[in-house]
This record gives sequence, C-alpha cells and structure tokens, in this order.
Amino acid sequence: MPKGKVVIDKEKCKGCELCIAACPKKVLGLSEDFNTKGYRYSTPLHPEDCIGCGFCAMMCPDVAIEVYREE
Amino acid sequence: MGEKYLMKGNEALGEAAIIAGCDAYFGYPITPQNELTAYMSKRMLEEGRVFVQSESEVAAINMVFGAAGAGKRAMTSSSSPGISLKQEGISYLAGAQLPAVIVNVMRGGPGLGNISPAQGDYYQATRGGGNGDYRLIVFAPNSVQEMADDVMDAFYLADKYRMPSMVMADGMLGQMMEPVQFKDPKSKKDLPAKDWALTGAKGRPRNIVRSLMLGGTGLYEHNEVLRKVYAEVEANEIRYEELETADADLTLVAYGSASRACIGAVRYLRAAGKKVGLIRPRVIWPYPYKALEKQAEKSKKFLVVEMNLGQMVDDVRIGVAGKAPVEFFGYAGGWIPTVKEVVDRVNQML
Amino acid sequence: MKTVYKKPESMTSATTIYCPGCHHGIAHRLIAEVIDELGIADRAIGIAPVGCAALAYDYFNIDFSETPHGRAPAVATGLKLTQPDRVVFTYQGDGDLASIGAAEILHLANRGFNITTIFINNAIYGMTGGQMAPTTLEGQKTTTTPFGRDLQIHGHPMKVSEILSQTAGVAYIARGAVYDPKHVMETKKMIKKAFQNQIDGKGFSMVEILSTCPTNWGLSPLDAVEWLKKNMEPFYPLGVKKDIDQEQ
Amino acid sequence: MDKRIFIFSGYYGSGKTEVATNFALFLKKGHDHVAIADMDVVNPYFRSRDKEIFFRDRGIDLIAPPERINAADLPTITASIGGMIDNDKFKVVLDMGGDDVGTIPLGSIRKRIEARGNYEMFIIANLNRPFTRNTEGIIQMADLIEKMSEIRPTAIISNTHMKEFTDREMILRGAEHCSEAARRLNIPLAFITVPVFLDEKSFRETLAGRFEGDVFPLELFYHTPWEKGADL
Repeated sequence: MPKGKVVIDKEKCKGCELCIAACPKKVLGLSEDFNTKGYRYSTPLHPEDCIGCGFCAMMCPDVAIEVYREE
Repeated sequence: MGEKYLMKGNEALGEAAIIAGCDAYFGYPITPQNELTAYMSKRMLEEGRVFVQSESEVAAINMVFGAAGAGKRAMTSSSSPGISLKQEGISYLAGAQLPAVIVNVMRGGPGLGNISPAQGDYYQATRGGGNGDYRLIVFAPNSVQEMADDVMDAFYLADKYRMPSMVMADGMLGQMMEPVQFKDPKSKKDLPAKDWALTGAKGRPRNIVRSLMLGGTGLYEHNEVLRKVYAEVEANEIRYEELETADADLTLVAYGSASRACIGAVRYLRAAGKKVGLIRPRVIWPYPYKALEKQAEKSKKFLVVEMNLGQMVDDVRIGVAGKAPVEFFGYAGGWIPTVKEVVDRVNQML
Repeated sequence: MKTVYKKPESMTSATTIYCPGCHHGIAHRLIAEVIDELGIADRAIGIAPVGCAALAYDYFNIDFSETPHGRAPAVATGLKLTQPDRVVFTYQGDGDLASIGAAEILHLANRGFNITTIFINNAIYGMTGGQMAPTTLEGQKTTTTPFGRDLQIHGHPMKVSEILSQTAGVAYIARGAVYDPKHVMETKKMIKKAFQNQIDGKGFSMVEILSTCPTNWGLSPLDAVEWLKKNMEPFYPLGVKKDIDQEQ
Repeated sequence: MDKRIFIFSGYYGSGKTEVATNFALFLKKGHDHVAIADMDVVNPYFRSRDKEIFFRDRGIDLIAPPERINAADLPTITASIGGMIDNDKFKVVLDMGGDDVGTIPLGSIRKRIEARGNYEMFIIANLNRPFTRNTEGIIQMADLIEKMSEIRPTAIISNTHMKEFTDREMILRGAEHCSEAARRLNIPLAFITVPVFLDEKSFRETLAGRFEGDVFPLELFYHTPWEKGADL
C-alpha cells in the first residue's frame, strides 16, 4: 500500500462530512474543536491509514483538502 | 461626407451604425422598425460582422450585454412594446457601466397600441424604464439625416461615458424617405481604453462585468460613481436648437416629428409678422433646462407640442420654473401635428 | 511526496458562500480543473446569472460576467460571436435555466452556437429560500408546494437535458452527478468533453449536474446525497443524452 | 397600353406606390374600370391602402384590407384580388412590396396572372437608393425579383429622384443606367418619370430620341403630415 498524506485547511472546511464518507480507509473524522467560523472541521483521525487516493479532495466542495502520496 | 442617398430613416440608422463601427447587432421583429433589422441582416453579414435575429427582445438586449461586455460596439433596436421588454437589460447595462446603443422607433401605446407614430415613451427613456437610479443619453432626431448623425454620436458618447445611449425616433421618421449624407466616423483616439472588457485574462488580472455590488458600502459607492458620470454628461452633452427665439413672445417646444410641424408653423407665423420661436431639444436627457429658464425671461408664453398626452411638458415646466405659463398641445395613438393645427393653436394663445 | 490533489490554478482562494455540503463547490472545482487541464484560463469567459452562483465570479481566476436572471445564453451569444476564439461558458441553476431562461437556453441549443453550459439541477430554488423549481419532483415539498408537488396543480418536473437533446444544434448533452468519487470523475469527463467540443468548434454542449441543496431540502449533506440517489436519479437518469461523435 | 395587368415591383423604397398610383390615374383617363391592389405586406406606412377616399373620388377601385385594421400590424392582402385578375373589364394595377421578398404575395395569384397572359411586370429603379446605385444594382434586383416571383420582368421604369431635391441631371443619369440595364436584360425601358415641378414638357424635348422610354409626368401624392399642412 502506498502511503498518503492529507492536508486540510481547517478554516476553509465547513464540516459537511462528504470527505469523511468518501474515504475508503476511514482516515477522516470531525474534530472535537471548532474553526473560527464555528464549524467542527474534518481532520485525519488515522493519518497512518491514508493511501493518498484523493477521494476526499475530490468530494470537497470547498477545495480545503490537499493530498500527497509517496512515489 | 460621402455621396447623397435617398433613404428611409430606419435604413439610415442601420448604415450609420455600420459606419460608426457597430460590431454586433441583435434584433427582434416589430413594426415600424423592421427595415432596420432587415437592413442589418444584409449589411452586417456583408461586412463580416455579427447579426442575430434573437428569440425575443429580452434576448436581444442581453446579447448586446454580452457583446458590449466583450468591449465591442453593440446595438439593438425595437419599437415601444419591445423597448419595454428590454428595460431589464438596459438597467443591467447601466449598472454594469457597459456602453451600447438602443434605438426606439416609437409607436402608439400603451400595451400593443398600434403601429402609428407616437412619442409616448418619453418618460420611459428619460426617467429610466428599468429599476434603479440610472440614466441614458437620449437623442431625439427629427429627420433622416439627424437619425444617421445621432446613431454615430450615440456610439461615441456611450463609449466616452461607459453608459448606454438611446436614439429615440418615431414611426414616421423611421418610415419616411429623405436625402442623407453619412459623416465620417469620429476617431476613437480620445476615448478611454476598454481595459475592463471580458477578452480572456491573458497577461492581466481577471475582469468582472457586474452590477451586483454586495458587502458594506459597495453599492452606495458604485452609485456615487454613476452620479458623477451623469453630472459630467449633464455638464457637457446638452444639445438643443433655437429657431427665431430672440424676440419671441411665444415659444414652442417640441422634438422629433412633432417639431417638424412646429418649424413650419414658426416660418408661417413669422411671415405673418407674429413673434413666435421654437426651442427644439436635440438630446432629451440631459435636458436643456437652462435654455428654457433663459427663454422664460423674455418669452411671455410657452406651448409644448408632443405626440402624447403630455410628458416632456413636465421638463419644460421645470426649466421655465413658473416664470411664464406653459400650455400643452398633443394627442396620442395616431396623430402627427400638421402646420395648420399648430398655427391655429398658437393663434388662440396670442 | 507527489501531489495527488491541490487547488486548481483557475480557482481563487476565496471561501465560497455556499452552505456546507452544497454541490456547487464541487461543480466549480471540476470546471476549474478542466480549464487548467485544457490550458484555456487566459481565454475562458464565464457567465453566471442570478441564483446561488451569482457570486461565482469571486471563485474563478478568469474573466467573468454577471447577467440578468435566465439570460446567460443570450449574454454568452454576444460574448462568443464577437470573440469566436474565446471559450465561453454559462453556469446556470434550474430556476434560471429551466424556468425564466427556458426560451434563451432552448434557442441557444437549437442554434447550436459553439458555447458550453453547465446546468446545476437541485430540484429547488436555493437562493430565494426553497421554492418549487421546474425540476422539483412529484410530491416534493418546497415553500411553494407545502403539500408536495401536485402534477394537477403544478405540472410535471421538466427533463431539460432530454428536451434539449431533441434540438438539431446540440453537439453534446450529458447528465452527471457529483455525490461520490466515481460520479465526480465521470462528470468531470463530461465537462471536459463539453469544453473540448467548443474548442473543436463542434457546437452547443451542456452538462447537467444533479446536485444537492441540503439547506432547502432540510437534510444533512450526507442524507441529502441519499435523497438525491433515491429520488432524483431514477427520474433524471444519468448518462449521455446526445453526442454527435457517437452518431457518426 | 393594351395590356391589362400591371405589376409594379422593384427595390424597396424605389417609389413603386407613387408610380403605381400615378399609373392608375393615367389608365383611368382611357378606361372605365381601373383597380389598384395594395399587395404590400412589408411596408406599414405610405401605402396605397391609406388612400381609400383619394381613389374613390377618382373612380378607381382600391383593393385593400378594411381601413379599420390599417393601424394594426396586420399587413394582409384581400381575396378579391383574384376576381379582379379574372375580370376582363378591369385594368388592374398591382402595387407590390419592396425587393424580391415583396413579390412573395404574387405567388398566390401567379398562375391566374399567367393564365390571362396580358400583363406587364415593371421593375422600378431609383439610382439614389443604396442598393441600386448603378446598372449592375438594377440588373441584380431584377434577377432577384424574377427568381422569387417566378415572373419575368417585362420592362423597366426609371424613377430616379431625391424627392423635392430632384434635378434634371439626376433624372438623366437614372435614365442612362436604366436604359443600359434594360438593354442588357433584353427588355424595354418603359418610362422615365419626371416630377411635375420639373416642367416635364420642355424636359421631354431634351430627352426625346435619347432614350426609348417615354417621359411619364409624376404627381406626388404621398406626403408626411407636416408637408400636407403647408397649404394653409
């Protein structure tokens, strides 16, 4: 399995959870704290499981997610 | 000045627009301006320019919005009921500060009315028929020659002030034939660059054409910009003609077709030794209030002649400002004054 | 590490005004990705009329025009005919395109002018607060169909893509969705083809995107996706409705 | 003028209605039954149908839709035209709309006209109009009209004028180009119109022998309201 990395701009995130549902490895979840807009934002709860598939970014309506993968 | 042609007013409007560099024309059929659309359907294609017979007047004015947004010279034309349909787009053009030319060859109203010439759209043209605070520069020609000249000026001033302008004629002017000579187009050299146009953001920051001004004082500030533009137009672009006004006891005020009979009446009455003159606004917004105010200092009476139930008479009263009585003579829905009718009415007043 | 995904160049970094989970954002992003991939950001001109996406110009790094409600196809006509080498697209919602702008889109499609339209169908008026749209489904409750859409009273939901596919000028019409990665990828292909067709001068191309409106549907973003799959998709089947390349 | 049906067609604004009206009055001098039919579905103003009383006073039958609908946007032609075409008692003047498209309404009665055989199809030309500035323009217009109407033009009428600014030099130039167009189309130049204010009698002598067409004096009947009011 390739190793991936998800970077989420928490200030752009509106907590819609579409990325969470899209993640095949259940990497993402909602944060316990809030961003400055008052949303609980999406965050990698299990970053070690990320395979860098990019599905989360593909589903993000707010372009808040960047995805990287090891070569 | 080129050679002399015998042309219908509607055709002259079209040829003048082509000479003025109209890049795109969009129209929808309505009598009595159809010759203009037909003329453009032939000549614009000959010139390799854009012509579309749109699905409606609403679409036509928005196609103008698009072409004007591209920084091109764009024009549409219609007659009264069709101009009503264009009001939405005209308001948006004004809001987005897009230059464009709208031609209204007026017919009888309200509603479907009839195809007779009329001047019932004066309020609509000069007060803004669409929503919001905006103005159009409105030309009021009274001959085929002036229709040609005005279209060329309308394009120029629209570009100069970044606002829509209108040529307001009527069915008689559109349909009648007179000799016409076309002027050379004015150089665009002194006009501001259209650096706001939507041409693709190559090598520059993106441009946005909009009238939606959200947030804080955005719309307020935008309207203050418009106020400044309109004040400038009022300072620079007032146009009117005076005929025998210097010693006139009675001053006629008329524009367009109605002014043709008034010119005849002034000549006839002067020959009979009666001191009658005429002030003829060539542009009806901005309006020559000062000229009327000045005339009110020497003229004892005013008579406004219009082919409607009394619209411009309000502006004359503003200009005259109570210094002299202002009477009105006019009918709507198929009436053009004859020289005799105006003379008779003046004689009643003298 | 290799970048798998980051913001397309054609998008600004502005945060959208859209509600959480609204599919507008995904549709915007796909358009921006396509513009980047085709390398047309310096000659693309977008048009968004009245609707939630009226502010779309804030989110794209390209020239953009606002228009009156429903008139984007007419404005596009003016922009495109005077500049045939630019890539002009409209971005319209269901109220805008299928109701007030029905005449304009029908005539643009039928003329076959070389313009691209992205049509967002979420079966409701979002911006004005959840009123019935032409595409509102039978039985669907909105603020103006409080007892559900009744075909006797409100008429039938309109299948715009199927209707426009019947017109001669159309080069390509497809209906996609963006509720999961698979459909996002398929819809992006559709959008890319609709833009490529314009570049190739093939004629009018449109992609309808079935989208959610969680706020006005009164559902969470994830529940809204389920509602779309269960209710909208059967009535508005996904897929290519017309493609002149396939016909030849 | 032994023909019975006279069709006046030509470029838009060439003066068809004015010439047709004068021609109907000319025919009336030698015939009891003359009719003029307004076949113009293009033009909304300055039409023969607006002159109901004028023609009635002069004993000419005007075939036009009822006056009631004149100010509506309903430019129609009337069914009675067919009867007039078939009625051998009548000389019939057909005042067509402008250009090739203005002759489209002829299509509905073309077969009846051809069946009677004895017709003239005039092409009217005014050199001061933008699309007929020269011989080529006139020939082009005649060709377009023939294609659309499927009736071959039989003669040309030179009607070169600039309303009240018409001068003799203008008329001569018009006659020259119309004459050349007629020669190349292999049809006669029927008339050269001269407005009555130009003293056509002396002018006729100037023109005599130079062109095959007769001088046709033209009285002007169609005016703007302010021109009408000048005679107070």
